[in-house]
Amino acid sequence: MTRHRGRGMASINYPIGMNLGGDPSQALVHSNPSGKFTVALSSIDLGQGMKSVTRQICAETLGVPVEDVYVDTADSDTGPHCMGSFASRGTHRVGNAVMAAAREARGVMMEAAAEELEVNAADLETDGRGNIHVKGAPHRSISTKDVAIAAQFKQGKTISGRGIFLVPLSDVDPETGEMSPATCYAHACLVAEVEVDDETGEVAMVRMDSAYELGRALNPRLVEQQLVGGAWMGVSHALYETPEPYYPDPVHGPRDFVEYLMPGPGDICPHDIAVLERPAPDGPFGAKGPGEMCANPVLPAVANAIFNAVGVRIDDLPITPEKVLRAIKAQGGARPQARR
Amino acid sequence: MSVTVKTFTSSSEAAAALSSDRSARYLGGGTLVMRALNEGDISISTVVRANDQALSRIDASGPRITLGAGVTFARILAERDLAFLHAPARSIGGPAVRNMGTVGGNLFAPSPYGDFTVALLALDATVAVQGGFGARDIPIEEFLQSRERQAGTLVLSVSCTRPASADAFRYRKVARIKPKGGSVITLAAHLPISGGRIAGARIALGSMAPTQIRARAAERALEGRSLDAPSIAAAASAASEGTSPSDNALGSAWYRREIVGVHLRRLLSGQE
Amino acid sequence: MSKTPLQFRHNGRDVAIFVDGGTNLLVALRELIGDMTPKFGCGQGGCGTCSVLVDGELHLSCLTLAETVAGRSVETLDSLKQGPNLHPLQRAFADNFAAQCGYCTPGMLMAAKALLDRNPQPSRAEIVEAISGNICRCTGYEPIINAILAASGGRASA
Amino acid sequence: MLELRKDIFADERDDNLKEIGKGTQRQDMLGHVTGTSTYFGDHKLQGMLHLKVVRSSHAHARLRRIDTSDAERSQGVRRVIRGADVPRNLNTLLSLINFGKDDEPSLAVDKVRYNGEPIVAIVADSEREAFEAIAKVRIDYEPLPTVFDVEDALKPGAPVVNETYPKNTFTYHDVYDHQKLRFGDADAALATADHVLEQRYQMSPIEHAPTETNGAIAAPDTNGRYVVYTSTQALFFSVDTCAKILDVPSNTFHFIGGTVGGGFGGKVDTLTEPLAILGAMLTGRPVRYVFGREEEMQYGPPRGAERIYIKDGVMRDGRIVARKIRAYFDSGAYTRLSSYAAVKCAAHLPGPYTIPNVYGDVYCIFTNRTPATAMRGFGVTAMDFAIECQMDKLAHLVGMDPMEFRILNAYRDGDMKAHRREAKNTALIECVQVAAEKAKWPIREEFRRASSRKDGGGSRAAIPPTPTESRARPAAPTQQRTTYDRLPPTVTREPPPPTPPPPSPRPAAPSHGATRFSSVFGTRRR
Repeated sequence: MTRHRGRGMASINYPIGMNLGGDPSQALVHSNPSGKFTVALSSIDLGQGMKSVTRQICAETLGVPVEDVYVDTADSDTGPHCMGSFASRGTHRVGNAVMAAAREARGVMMEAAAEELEVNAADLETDGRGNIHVKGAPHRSISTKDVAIAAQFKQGKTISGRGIFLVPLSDVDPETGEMSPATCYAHACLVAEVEVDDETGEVAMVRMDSAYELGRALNPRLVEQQLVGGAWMGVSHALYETPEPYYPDPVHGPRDFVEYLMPGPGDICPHDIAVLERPAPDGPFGAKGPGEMCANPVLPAVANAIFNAVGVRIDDLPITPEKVLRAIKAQGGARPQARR
Repeated sequence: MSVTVKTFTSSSEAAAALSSDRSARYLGGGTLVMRALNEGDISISTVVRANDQALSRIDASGPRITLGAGVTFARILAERDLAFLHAPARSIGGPAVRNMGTVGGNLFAPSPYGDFTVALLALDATVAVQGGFGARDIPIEEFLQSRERQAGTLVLSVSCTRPASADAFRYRKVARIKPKGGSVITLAAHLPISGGRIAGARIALGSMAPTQIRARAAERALEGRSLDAPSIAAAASAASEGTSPSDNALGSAWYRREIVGVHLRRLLSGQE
Repeated sequence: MSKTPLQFRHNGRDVAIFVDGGTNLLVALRELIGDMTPKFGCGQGGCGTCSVLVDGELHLSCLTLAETVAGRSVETLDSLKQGPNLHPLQRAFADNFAAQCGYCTPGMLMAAKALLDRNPQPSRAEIVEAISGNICRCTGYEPIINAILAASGGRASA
Repeated sequence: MLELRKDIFADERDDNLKEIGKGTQRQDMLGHVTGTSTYFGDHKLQGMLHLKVVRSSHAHARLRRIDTSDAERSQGVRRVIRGADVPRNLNTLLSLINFGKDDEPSLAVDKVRYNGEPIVAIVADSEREAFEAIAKVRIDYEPLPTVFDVEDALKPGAPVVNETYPKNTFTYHDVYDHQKLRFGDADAALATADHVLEQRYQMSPIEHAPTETNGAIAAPDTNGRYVVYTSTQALFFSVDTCAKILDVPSNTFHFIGGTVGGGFGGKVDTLTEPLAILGAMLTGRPVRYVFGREEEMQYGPPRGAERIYIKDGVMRDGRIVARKIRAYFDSGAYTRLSSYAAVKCAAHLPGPYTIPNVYGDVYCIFTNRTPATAMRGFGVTAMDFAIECQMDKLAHLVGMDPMEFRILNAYRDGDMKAHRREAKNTALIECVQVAAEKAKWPIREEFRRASSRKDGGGSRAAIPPTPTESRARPAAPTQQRTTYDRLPPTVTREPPPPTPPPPSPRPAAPSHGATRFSSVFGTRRR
């Protein structure tokens, strides 16, 4: 028997937004004369889905279909300031800014509709399909397109809104570290199962099961993208990656994708994910941010699974076959722990 | 100054152009020369090509096979008569690299590349080269040892004897990344059996020395014996003898020495 | 500086350009023809983002000396979409959310097309092999494998 | 496979929403699958020049002489840019939020501090010509001693990497070489714990490896402005950084980006924009500066290495009573963002657990390697690795199931966290429960019934007495004021408790055979 299976777990939390706050983001929302909306941002979509998630937030807040919203980013001449796409701040900070801008735009839209329908704006609601109607009287209705035309050409109103979201900067006490680092936290727990070859030290992923609490999954498909891809990156960090394979000695740095090791499509394993939603009081629709924290539980879960499989603790990342093999040899062979 | 591309219809003209110009490099599949140019290697100012059909010829009909230097790995994989070379060919790059990379280029690929050459070394291949002084055949081991001095010569083809059976030739590339990764170590073993005994054992290793090398101690442990657990164990324990692996981004010298015997044992005993 | 004339078929259309010595096909496509679908990822042959089909075979355009495609047919991602209709692979990639930053997507799609053109019903292992020269840093590969399975009529599950 | 567990915390949510919660297709998907999404590099400009940099071949060296005369005469070269050409050739990224001192030149002038540091930029008609000119730049180096290990860098007599920070540490609050976290009396609690476990953890650097490398294209525009296509992750961060370095108003620039081929934190540092713009300013032509892959891997900033020491006190029943942590962030030769990560890391201690005594010192250290920067999970990833490996060892030590051990120690609503804010909206316990269920990992009924919303607060909400450390405060701040020192520090008022007796050294006898721990292991106190 040279291959041993083991399971390990880890649980984590992760702060949402730039540590200590002080990281504003702004958004502008405006309607064209046909009742189609543009969100202008300077935020960056690196693949995480910034454009898509802010689009849904805007549509939901305005009460219009998502197809009627387009997110335009990033242009420093047209998009208002944003601190940037990092620190899990996109959904939370930018999302809130978009929500605020969309709320303001919605206010104008409802006022304009009220004028057309000759009712009080407070008595109106949107149907999410592009119409505004009197509560309880759906036949007294006007399309957002007609509202936009009326606002622009008849009433002389701009259906637009400005939004900013800022968590005020926290001080840090030099002596105790007392501070307000974040307003909300995402959570996760992950179980990794590995197979360890005790003659070569090679570790293969067998499967992962996880639970992530994210406030709210604004778009479950985008969340799934982050969690699946992020867990892959976690495996990669755990077992493969570094530009300094002999750190702290800086020699033999990889120069290409053959030398820089990341798991290939043949190294991946099944991953079953559960998503929990405990809304953050200050998140847009309760949302936190899944983008960064998704990788974090994987690293220790894999290390703990290796211990369970062969009884060695590797406390140096990445956990290369060499480190595993050295530890097994120092221990005098694999010592599988109780199966979990 | 941009690069000058010289294209010839015959390999001898190309060889002449290559040997007369220190800044000239022969362009095969492009995986080495084009990369060097992309990365700003200004020592190359002339790229030499040859459209000679002979360079891409495969002769796989008889007991001795010949592969033109320009034969790609994808073409080897498409050739049923070359089944014994499919494992090493498949271990090179991804599909695009296999469509481009050539047998001749692989002979020059620096570590951690050059896996196909490990197979050729175990097969006692002969390399046909054309230099400034005409064509000649060089045993592959000699070719590899003098590779630095072969820069001005053009490889025309490689030939080797077909293994007597599928079992007689085995190949394994140990990579961290699946299905495509750089070699931690690469092993190839040619074990002709005569009267139940191994006669002419050849074991070649990649990434165990500055160039591909033969594991002569392991060969000796098998020579004249039958392929059984004791002889395999003896070969495995001798596998690292005479090797001089180095540290690189894919693994350390220590690790390579530790696992070469394990993988040789697994290869010879047919284990995963 | 001397330039070399070069003619080839680009996505079914004949093109004629002049290239500097040593120009690779990726630069020729992007800077001389204006087809921005193949991307630069490494210039080393390691990432596959620049993958194109040359006479139907998957090649890395960054490692292809432009002159070597004279008279040959080069297909890029730009050739997949027929009018308003997405190619089944493009549709499957979208349906399976198989792109995040999108930068590797053109190369992945060309690698997938090269596979399905020869092997319309590949196994999962064959798909894994077919995309093994392409790096994706976002998705973890699973959605890409599922998309190719789906496009070939296979089941999109692990 | 993703399952939405709507049943959990359902009472805290209104799910009556129309667009939120739907798996709507990405706005950018059609562009991605048709190859029409436009990245910075997809902008083709007439007469574009190419910029490449000459990088240091030494990790630490004085620059005696830089001779670019041959390079200037090299064919196709339009401009050679030296440090003196950069209007403000010293910057630190977080100066935009007034944190830290300018410590990094755009182009090195008299000294290089890491292998690969840019020294000279060449703007040429083609990449090939830029490469040819690079080979003609002659640099006379005087090699200096190097330091690569974070703890070596702290030793007396260690080479000074970055003269802005002569102790090789970032300066916090004008006075400290690290960020502190103090909550309760960890030493006293360690002295009375049933077991004490001290361990060392290490994470090597990690490269972001986005498929698109860092890059920018800058071109002169009308009205004396410059349009800049960029791969940045933080558009205005880059705009303002360029405005500072190039000493022009920020509206000189029109930055366009937003569709980026992966970042993961590696495109925050504004690596290419300042020189690309400067090249455009000096030549009047569009200039493109894009990293090659080897440049990206070796000289693009990585997630920095971290070394972490954890010393925990745990009781036989599984309660962790003290956690002491010392962490070193390897910032490389310059600060970039590591200074910020260290504070974030301090805030993260002791992980998502309620531990009544926590002590943390987090350092940002300078070494002669490529400067580090942000990456996915910045400041937390390595610490979570350390904490969660440690948690597994502690569970093993006290003979508890690791899931149950997490639930026992998990933070709950109303608990006081070590950075002295109440825990709210917590959900660690539920995540552990659901993960256990999914993995068919049995946990006992009492742990299945636990809740983040129950049994927190009360005595767990108290801020425990915390000993103060005596130190002489300087009369006046000697360094640039940062956002962190705008208020006078609040000093904890409780008097220090009597010094606990030093723990008696015991032989490190492993209580089980399987593990070899490096230092104090399983020392029983009772």
